[in-house]
Amino acid sequence: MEKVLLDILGAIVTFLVAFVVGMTYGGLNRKITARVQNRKGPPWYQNFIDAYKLSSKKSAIHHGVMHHLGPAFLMVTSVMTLLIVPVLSHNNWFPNLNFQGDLIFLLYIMTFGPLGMALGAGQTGNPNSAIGVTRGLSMMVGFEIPWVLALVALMIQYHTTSITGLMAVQAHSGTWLMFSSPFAFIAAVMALFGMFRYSPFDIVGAPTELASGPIAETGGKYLFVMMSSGSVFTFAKLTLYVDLFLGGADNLFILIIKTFALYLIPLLYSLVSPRYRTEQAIRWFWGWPSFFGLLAILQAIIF
Amino acid sequence: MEMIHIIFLIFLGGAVLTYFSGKISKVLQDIFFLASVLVPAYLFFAYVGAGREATLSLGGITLIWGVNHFSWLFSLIVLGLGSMAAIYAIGYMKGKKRKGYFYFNFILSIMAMMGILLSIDLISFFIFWEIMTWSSYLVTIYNGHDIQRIGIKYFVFSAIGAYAMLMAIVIVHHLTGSFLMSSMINFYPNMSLSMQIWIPVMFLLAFGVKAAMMPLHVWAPDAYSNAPMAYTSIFSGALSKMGIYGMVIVLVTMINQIPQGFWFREVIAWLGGITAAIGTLWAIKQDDAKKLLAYSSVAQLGYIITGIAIGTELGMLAGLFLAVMHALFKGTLFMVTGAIEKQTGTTNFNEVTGLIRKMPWTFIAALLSIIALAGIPPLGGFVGKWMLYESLITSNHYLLVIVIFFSSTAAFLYCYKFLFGFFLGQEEKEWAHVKEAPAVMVVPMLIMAVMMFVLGTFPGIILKPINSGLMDLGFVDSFKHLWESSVILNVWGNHVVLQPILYWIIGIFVFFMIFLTWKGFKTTRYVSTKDISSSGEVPADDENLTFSVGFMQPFMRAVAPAMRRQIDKYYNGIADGLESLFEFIRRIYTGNGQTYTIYVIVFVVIVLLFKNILF
Amino acid sequence: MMKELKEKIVQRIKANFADAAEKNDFNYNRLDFTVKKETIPSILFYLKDEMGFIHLSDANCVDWLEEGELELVFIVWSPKDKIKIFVRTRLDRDNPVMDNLDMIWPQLNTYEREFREMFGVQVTGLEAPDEFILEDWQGPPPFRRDFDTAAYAEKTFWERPGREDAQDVRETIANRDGEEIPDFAKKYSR
Amino acid sequence: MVGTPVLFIAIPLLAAFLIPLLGMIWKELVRIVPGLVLTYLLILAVNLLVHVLAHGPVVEVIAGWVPPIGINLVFSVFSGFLVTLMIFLGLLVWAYSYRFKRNVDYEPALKYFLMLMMLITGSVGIVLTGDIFNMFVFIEITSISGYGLTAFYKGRDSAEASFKYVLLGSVASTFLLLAIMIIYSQLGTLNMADIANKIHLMNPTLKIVSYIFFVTALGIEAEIFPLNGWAPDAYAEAPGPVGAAFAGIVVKASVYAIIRYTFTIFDLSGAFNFLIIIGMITLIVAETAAIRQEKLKRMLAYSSIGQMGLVLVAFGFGTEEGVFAALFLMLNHAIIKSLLFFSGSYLVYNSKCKYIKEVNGMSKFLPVTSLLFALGAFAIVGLPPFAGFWSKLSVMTAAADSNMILIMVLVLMVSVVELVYYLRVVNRIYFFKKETAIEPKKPTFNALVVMIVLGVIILAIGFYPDVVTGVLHKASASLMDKSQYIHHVLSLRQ
Amino acid sequence: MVNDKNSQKIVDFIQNWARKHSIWVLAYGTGCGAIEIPPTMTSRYDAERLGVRGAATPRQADVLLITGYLTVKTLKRVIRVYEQMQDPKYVIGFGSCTINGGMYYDSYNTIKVLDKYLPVDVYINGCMPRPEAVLSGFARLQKRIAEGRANGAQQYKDNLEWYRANQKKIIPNWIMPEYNW
Repeated sequence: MEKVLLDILGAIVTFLVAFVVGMTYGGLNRKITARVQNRKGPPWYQNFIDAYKLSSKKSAIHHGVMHHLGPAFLMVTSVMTLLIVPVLSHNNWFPNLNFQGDLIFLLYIMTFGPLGMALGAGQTGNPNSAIGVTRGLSMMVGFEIPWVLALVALMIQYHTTSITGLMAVQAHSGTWLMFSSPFAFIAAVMALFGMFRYSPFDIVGAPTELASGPIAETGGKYLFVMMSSGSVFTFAKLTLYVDLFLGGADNLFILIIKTFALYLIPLLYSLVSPRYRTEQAIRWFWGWPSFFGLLAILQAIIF
Repeated sequence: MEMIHIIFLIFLGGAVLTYFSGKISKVLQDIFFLASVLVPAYLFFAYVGAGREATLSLGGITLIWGVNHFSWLFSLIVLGLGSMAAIYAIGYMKGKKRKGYFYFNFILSIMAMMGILLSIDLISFFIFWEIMTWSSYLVTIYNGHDIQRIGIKYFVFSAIGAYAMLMAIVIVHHLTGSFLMSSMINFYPNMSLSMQIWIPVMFLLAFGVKAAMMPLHVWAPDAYSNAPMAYTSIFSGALSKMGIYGMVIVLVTMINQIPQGFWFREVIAWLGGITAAIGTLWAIKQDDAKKLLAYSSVAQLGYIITGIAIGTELGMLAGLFLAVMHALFKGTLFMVTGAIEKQTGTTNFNEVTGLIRKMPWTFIAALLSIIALAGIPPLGGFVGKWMLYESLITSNHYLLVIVIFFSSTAAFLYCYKFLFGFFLGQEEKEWAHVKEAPAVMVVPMLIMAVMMFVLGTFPGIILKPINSGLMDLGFVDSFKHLWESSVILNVWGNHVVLQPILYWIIGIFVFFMIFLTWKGFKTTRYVSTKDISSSGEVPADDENLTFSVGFMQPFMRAVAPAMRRQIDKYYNGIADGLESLFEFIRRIYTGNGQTYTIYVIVFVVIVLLFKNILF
Repeated sequence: MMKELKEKIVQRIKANFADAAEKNDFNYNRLDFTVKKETIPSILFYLKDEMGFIHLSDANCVDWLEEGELELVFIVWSPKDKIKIFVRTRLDRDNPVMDNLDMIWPQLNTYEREFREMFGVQVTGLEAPDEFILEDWQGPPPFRRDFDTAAYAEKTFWERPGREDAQDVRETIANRDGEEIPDFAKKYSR
Repeated sequence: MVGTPVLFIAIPLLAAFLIPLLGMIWKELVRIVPGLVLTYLLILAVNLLVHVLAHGPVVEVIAGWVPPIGINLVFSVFSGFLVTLMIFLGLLVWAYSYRFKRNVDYEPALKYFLMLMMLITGSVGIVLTGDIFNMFVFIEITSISGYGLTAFYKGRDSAEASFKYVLLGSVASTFLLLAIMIIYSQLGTLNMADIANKIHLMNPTLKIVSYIFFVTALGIEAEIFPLNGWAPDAYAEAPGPVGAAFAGIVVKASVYAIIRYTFTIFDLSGAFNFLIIIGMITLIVAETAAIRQEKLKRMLAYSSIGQMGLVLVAFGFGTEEGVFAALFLMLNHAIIKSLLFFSGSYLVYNSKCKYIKEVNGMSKFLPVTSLLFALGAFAIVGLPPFAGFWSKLSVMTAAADSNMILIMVLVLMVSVVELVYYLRVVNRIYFFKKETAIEPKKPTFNALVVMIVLGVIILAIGFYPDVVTGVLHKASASLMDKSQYIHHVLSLRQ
Repeated sequence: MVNDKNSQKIVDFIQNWARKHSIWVLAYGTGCGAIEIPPTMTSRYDAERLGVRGAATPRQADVLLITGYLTVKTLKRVIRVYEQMQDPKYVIGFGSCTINGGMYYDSYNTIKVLDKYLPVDVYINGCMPRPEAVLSGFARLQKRIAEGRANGAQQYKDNLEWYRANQKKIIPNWIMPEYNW
């Protein structure tokens, strides 16, 4: 019982950290984008203000139960991902659910939320939402291929399907997997572009074309939950990448440096890229990223 | 008179009684129908355990029936799903024509499947196999004359498979002098190499047809989608598993005995993987729910085939677990489709929308099955998928795992399409009158949905019989070593404890559910799906705003090159070529007496010319 | 060259349509015919099918209030000859009726809806929704010259007070907000 | 009451001649007498068969001349089984056509039953006789009544069909006579057992030539490709029950003759392979031709030819298992094909051209007939648990035991073709909408009874094949035992 | 705790502060004014530094920016969009046309006084207002929000009948769903 309580406490702490860091990254994203575009840009805490404003909206509408619960589905995914990914290597404040966190489990739980949210978006009856959802799901099939290729390469190279196992490998050998399995890293990072849905892969929620797609009917507290979930998920994904490829982190400071460095890659790429159509995006993912993924598997088999 | 005899007699007598009682009273017919499915099911589970045998001597051949743990597992699928589908069928068939015909074949199918599972000798195996084929064929063409071609395609494929099996059986009989399966298996290593290859190939042809394995799957989408839905749920859920059952026996007990077996299994595993990918891609393209589910069945059977073709313990566990799960969720999904067909009269996604508020229970069943189908935790499908990936990776099938994963991810597309097409989207005026399906249809669906949930948390419930079945086939006990009641492990020692995951998922979900519902509860309101932000436009009542035509267009464009080639076309080409050849042969009979006389003379001359060679 | 061509076209049309009153004093590549209402479909068909005037540039309506007539003008263009022809006809203003012509050029459908809505021309046989641009329109056809736009607007929509004397609002605003009007701006204020 | 084999020839022949006379007394007697005669014969045959099963073959000498000089009749298990089957089918055909053309007038019925009795007489005679010239006579009797029955409707088409039959039949007679002449010139005897005893003395070339002539002549009657040009037309144009009679009686007798020549009389080593080859070709050509037919009876005719091809293949294995399979196949074919002809002719009763498409949607009007037709179709393609399955299984087993893998593949592939065309018809009956304005004809009571009896037999054999397998095993054993046959016949000399 | 007046004040203050600094704008580009929005948002004037940001749909938006004249036909849509927005919400009338009809003062189909139909919180005058003016308008709106005076939505809710009457006067065929909160 005590363990469960501690777990819950740890989960709350982790959630808060992830929320703050993720929101900050979102704000920094806007700031950096503005600076690149020669603007002053909003303050770095702009996302917090937006989130608070959304949560304090006096009214909200929904189109039915699934729409009502869609954000909850999304949140489950974010939090579960966060809880399964080991945040810090040796720290009792983040005990989480490290049950030898399994990569395959992660791959599937990460699709739970999008599907739930897609159901919510579907129930709105807004055609734009449905179009956005189909684009999002299609794109997901696109980037999952290099991502899985990279993960399978890691799994077969190091004979483990758990994140902690891979972290242990890095701790033991002293080299980050990013250097010992470079192709897997490249493929995984390219897949990350798709996961973040930043430009050029932002056709899912194209604001002017689709009226922001899946969330077209969502406002107020629902949007708030989605926004926080997105922030948490951003942090969780970045932490996962850091754990897998960058050797994990011993304390929060290093973690933030590493995650932010990683975050800059898709962010900066997005700033100089126009938008792909869905099928172009899918083919892009099945092109070079998958090629690197196959190279990674080859490397894993040979070495 | 063994209990097995009694069970078969009840099936047979029940089928006939059901057929004829329809002339007296429809209610009586329903009662007879239910009884002749449920009573044998009860008798089987209550009185027939592993090790029971019964014999019957026919035509100089002794037919032997018996149960082992492995066939007991499949009997669970057949009778469990069969009972559910039977209850469902009562509601589904209400008010339809030719009920007796349907019930008769339904019962016979179940009897045939049980017969296949209980058969110890090959002849009764074949007999029941053929009975299963024709009874399912008769149900497939239940819906009328438009599907004559489809039915014949199904029957021809089945017949080719079955005849290949018959050949194998008689060759085995020639070689061993016995029709017993065990003697075939024991004699297998002593056969010549060509026989070692051909006999499994011929068996696999039969099983591959039923299990809809590429490239023998072309009948499946049409047949599954055109049979009445109450039947399709066992057609896809249980009947296809007979192919899996046979495959397991052939692959595990026979092929494993020879060194070349590795390549065999490799080929089958890849065929399974390709089946999964192709089935998934085609499922995404479909606009009709039945078609979609049919292709999806093909894809899911591909996973199962891959799992059992890998042949490791974990692979077998995965394949068989997925087989059970597939029976559950695909059975439910076909029932859902049937319920919607019953209530609305169509199953086309482009026509039906927004039923979620009209058919909530059906939606819940569909949602749970879809989550299980997609392999998303915490439902049962995930456990199977997890084991499948683990087994693929640990047995060094690196590219296959990518293929499987691709199809599994792409499956989300059709999963979503199914849910969206029927339940979500605009609530159109056209369907305002739709009511929830009657309880007799909804309850079986919900029972199965709950089963999926339970199996996701406690996979041990079903892994236990699977394990004992596998031990019957010669595998070592994998309890504690690969699985526990709610834990699954892999050979590297990584394990997933499913219960805490479930609790966490439910806990977080409930928390945010409460958060969303409670926060500003009074100002949260429901608005109709006509009240959407479509650039300020107010859609009229009869204006259909639902987006469903060309639903997955972008994805289809991306994969268009892969879908240009259809195996169907090649088969059609062969069929057309044969028909014209037959037409040519037919023209030998010119209808002219003089020609015929010339034939006689020519025959005599030719035979006389070649007499030294002939005699 | 151009003159000969135009002459030829005029001859052909005169030969076929006796009532076509021609006005041919333009220097440009332009011809002008006025015909009776009944001749309109046949002449348009003839121009399109026989003489290569396959393009409909415009169709318009002119309100001749003083003469009590509405004039329809169809402008067709021949890409081959590079000549445009105005075909005019007059309708009775009190009872303007014309035949549906969108089988000649489908795009005429749109113009006909405009005639109907803006000029009150009855187009017999036109299949199109009733409303074109004006939703919920209650007044008379607004493009007729006897339609008093200002009066209608005044009657239907509110007028903001202060508008009528056309006074410069900037001073008011400046006063209200305590701002100084810059020197350069003062010359614009009255 | 154990009769003698001669009764099987004498009684129906007598009845055939008496029918016109009796008809003068009371017209209805024309219809009744054949039935009584056939019933009596059936009882006789069953009794004799039981006797033969217990005590060995009965050989009867006609007119006191002992073999090899005189004519003898042999009622072994094999021939007895076939005789019983034929008479049983004859009875069914009679029962089916009892009210046949009743309302027209007396003359057709007279001719019909007369010729039917002659047909049965001839066929039974072929099977029972032990003398090759006598066999020739019986074949002529059979053929001539066959010509008459084919031309029964007196239309242009039936006359043409009958003429083709006559044409080929006369060719057959010629070849048969030639063959008999060769044998008689070489061996100086016409008795089968005697020939079999002396066959090694014969000039090998002439032996082969005579065998070829025999097979050609009998092959025309037994519908072997390419000698069977008459058959589709004759089946299609003759009345429905006659088709059944052809398939169940005439063809069986001819096949019996071929088998008797191949197994007992000649000792040619290549003959079995020859049977397999021509049987295989017949099977393939007939079944593939059947799939493209537009007329129902024509389709059934081709199917019947194909089945006979399969029977020859099974005989061609030359093993006891093969013979057993062939006999089983003959039995099933006789029963099932009769059912198909019986029910099929009601499905297209009133249509002019008997097109397959005219059976569309008949199940609504003729439920029982349709069901029985479907049962027959399922049974003949060999689906368990119907009768056809067991014969197919035994054919396959026999083939496997003879190591004839290629034959198995071909036979099974052809079975798929067979399946397709039968299913097409069944689907049309059940699932197509009735388009043509043809008025369906309700089957008469006696026809219905006959069809149901056949259906019950099919189901009985299917569910419990042991009812016939015992007899069949004995029959095949008796055929295989050549020396016993010779011994039984020639022992009468002493 | 929420009932406590002082704490309510604090909460209000924080909420208004957040609302003030996070303005999501739905620009309803009915007239020529739409062309002034891109410069306002992009590098030259950069409205995002004030927290102003475009919203794609009315469900997410805080401010409805009506850029230019409204015909009867577009008014219908604008009312619809406004009613779909979530509370609290504000309206900015942009350009002379929304104030008094501007150059369309005597047009037969253009409404001239927007605040008869929708509760306008801030008007930005000019024909066209330049981006500076737009920014000034946003600043004014922020000021009003911070002071708690930007209560157009409340006003609309309270006087719904009056607004409805006005709207229905020029839109006789009223087919829109009722505004139900």
